[in-house]
Formats: sequence, C-alpha cells, structure tokens
Amino acid sequence: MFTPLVTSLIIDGPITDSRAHALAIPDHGTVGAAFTFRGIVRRAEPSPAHPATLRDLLALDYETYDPMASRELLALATETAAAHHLTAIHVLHSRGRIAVGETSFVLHVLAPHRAEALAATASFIDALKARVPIWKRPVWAT
Amino acid sequence: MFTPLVTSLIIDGPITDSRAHALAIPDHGTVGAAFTFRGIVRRAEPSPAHPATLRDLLALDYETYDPMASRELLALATETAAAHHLTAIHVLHSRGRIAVGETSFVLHVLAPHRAEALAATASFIDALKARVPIWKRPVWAT
Amino acid sequence: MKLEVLIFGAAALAARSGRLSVDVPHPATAADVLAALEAQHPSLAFALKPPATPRLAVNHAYVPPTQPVTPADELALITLLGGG
Amino acid sequence: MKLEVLIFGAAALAARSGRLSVDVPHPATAADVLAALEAQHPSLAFALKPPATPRLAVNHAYVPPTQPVTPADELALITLLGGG
Repeated sequence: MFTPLVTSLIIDGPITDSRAHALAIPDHGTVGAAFTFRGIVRRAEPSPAHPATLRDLLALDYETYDPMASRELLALATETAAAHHLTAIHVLHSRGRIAVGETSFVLHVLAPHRAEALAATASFIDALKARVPIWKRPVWAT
Repeated sequence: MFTPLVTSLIIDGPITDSRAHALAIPDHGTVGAAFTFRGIVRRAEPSPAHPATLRDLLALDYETYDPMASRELLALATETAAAHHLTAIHVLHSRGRIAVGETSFVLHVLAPHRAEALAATASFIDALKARVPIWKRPVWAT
Repeated sequence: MKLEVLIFGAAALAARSGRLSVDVPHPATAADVLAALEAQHPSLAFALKPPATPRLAVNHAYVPPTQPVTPADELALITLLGGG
Repeated sequence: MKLEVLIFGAAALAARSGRLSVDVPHPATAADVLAALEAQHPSLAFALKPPATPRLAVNHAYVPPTQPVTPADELALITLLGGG
C-alpha cells in the first residue's frame, strides 16, 4: 500500500517565503494537483467588545500547548492524507508574535487529482481550528 | 469601489518554480488567505481506446486557439475576482509540450478569508475546462 | 454558401485537419453552421452530439445560436471535453 | 481532592491565570473536572457553556468524559473558538 509523505512543524515566528515555497513535486508522475494555502495576519479584526466593528491590529500572538499542539497537528495531517488519498501533505504553523501581513500558517497538499486536494485543504483547515490547541491573541494598534 | 488585481498569461512551455512562486502578498493587511494551485502532468492517463485502463504518457501537448484563449482566460479571471470578492487573481497556462512532472497551470488567489479563496479556486478550474479554448493531446510513451 | 470552420483537439484529430468547409444557406446563423458540421462531417459526431457541448466562436468570441455569420468571419468550433 | 488545570487563550485572559485549581470528588473523571471548573470559576462560563465546546486533555491527549484523572496527570482545558 502507498504511504503518503507527511510532515508537520510548529516554528517560532512568521513563516518566510522560502519556507512557504519549499515544496518539491516528486518526479514519479503520480501528482496532478499541488495546493498551497497560506494564512496571513490581516489588519482588521472584530473588536471583542463590539464584534460588529473592526479594530486595527498590529499583530497576533499565537500560543501553543506543547507538545500536544505538535502531536495533534501531525495526527490531523496523517488522518487527512489517508482520508483523501493524498500523495503528500506538509503543514507549518507559527508560534509567537506574527505581524500584520506575515504568514502564520502554510499547508501544502499533493494529490493525483484536484478534487481530492481541494477537499483535503478545506477539511484540514476546519479541523485545525477545532482540534489543534493553538490560540491567537490580538495585539491591538490602539 | 475596490478593484481586484487581475493578471493572466499563456506561456510557451512548462511553468517554472520561480514563476509558480512569484506572488507577492500585498502589505496593506487585507489579505488573510493566499491559495496557489498547480496543475502537473501525470504519467498515467486513461487510454482513449480503453478508458478503463491507464496508459503511460511522456507529455501533454497543449494547443490554444489564440487570441481567444488569452481573452477568455482574462475574462474568466476578472469575473471570478468580482464574484468572490478577491483581492487579486493571477493565472498562468502553458502552451506546447509539457513533460510528465512539469507544471502546465498555476492559479494564485488572494482574498480576505479562506472560504472565498477556496470557492474561487474550485469554480475557476471548473470554468477553465468548460470555457477557455485550450486542448491537450497525449504523447504516449509506447 | 461555403464557410470555413477552424477545429481543434480531438475533433481535429478525428477529421485529420484543423479546418473544414461546410455548405450553409444564405443568410446563415451559428446554429446553421453547427448543424451543417454534424450533417456533412460524420467523423465529428462525438464532438457535436451530447454529452459534448459544442459552441461556435465567431471572431474569437462565443456567440448565441441566432448570431448571423458570413464568409468574412473567422469561425471556430469549440468543443471542450473537460476533465483532467 | 484538589487538581490543577492548565488554561489558555481567552479563558486564561478571563481568569488572569494560566492555571486554576478545582476541588473534585475522589475518584474523579474528566467530566467532573469540567463541571468543577464551571461551578468554581464563573469567569470561565463563556469557555465552558454552549456554543463553546470545551474538552479536557489528559497528558496531552483528548480523553472521553468518563476518563479517570488523578493529581499525577497533566490536565488542560482546551477550548477552541474556531473562526479566522
């Protein structure tokens, strides 16, 4: 049986472009679709006091419960790869302060066809937020 | 009203890694989700004579009807950006011979939130295949 | 009148040509051209009958079936099979 | 018996601490710990009542409500609010 390639990593600080792009396409000809999702810190977030209004951020502080966060991230990646018959999945998540415009999350998915890759991407991100013990705290501009 | 950034390009030959990665995240803090989809030529394709069996490919030859293909690609990108409230969309498609393992299509989508970016990606690819006059012809290995 | 139609992909392979002639009434519409292709070029049936969704492009734009066409127009049969 | 529970995120901000004590019967289960947090720390109600979906992690793994817990275990309240 084919075993998908799975990696996951929590790193301190923002994810740089070189890390976000560091995905080699294996040359065995089975991969037809490669998806990359980057989560980026936006400037405006709903105000906790008045959720209908937006408030300016400087950054988000990501807090992780270690090593459970790493373990759950890897378990989720492994389960997603199996459920969607992926060729490979690579996930990176930041810990600590990530400024507006910086990348805090990257998901790479390789699959034979795009439908599997798209479905895996959507389900991974939903499950990440429901299951992996990582919290974000806003650092407000004012 | 905000005008999304839209670019589209048909290029001769495979799309290199540097082109596939050449997407700057604008620094104005509105982008929360960046998606990149790469379409890669797979080794095995259904045989025309026996669709249930797979046959080995060397490459795909992509034929475009110019300039209609470029026009439809740009129109589709523009319509997708408006329909999904994207911040930016960039699309590249190959023309000519693309070997197994090489990239023939890249779609970059930037949006405030991931749901819009995912929906735009899925609908763009479906519409591409239904509307943009590009044909692929298999170059069989045997 | 005689019209030239550009064809591509699997249709061009089947017809062994990238260009076909059709005889149509004068005046003619896009629908007349598609009907003439099907009647006069049986090898293209797979690209013209359901589930194929053939469309005629006139001067590099899709047109409705009622669009008039003349020998001065560039006509192209666009049959995309999706997938992949 | 007294148990220590690690807390995070908005719950930790509300409690002004990353760690809280609860009194629970002996023996106790994960469900007892969650009930004790809600009864003994009213500031955490937002993180414990619906629509919040609190779970207890024991030694860095999610456990079912019936899981026994002891003072030797590392307990953590995991309340993820989704979104983003």
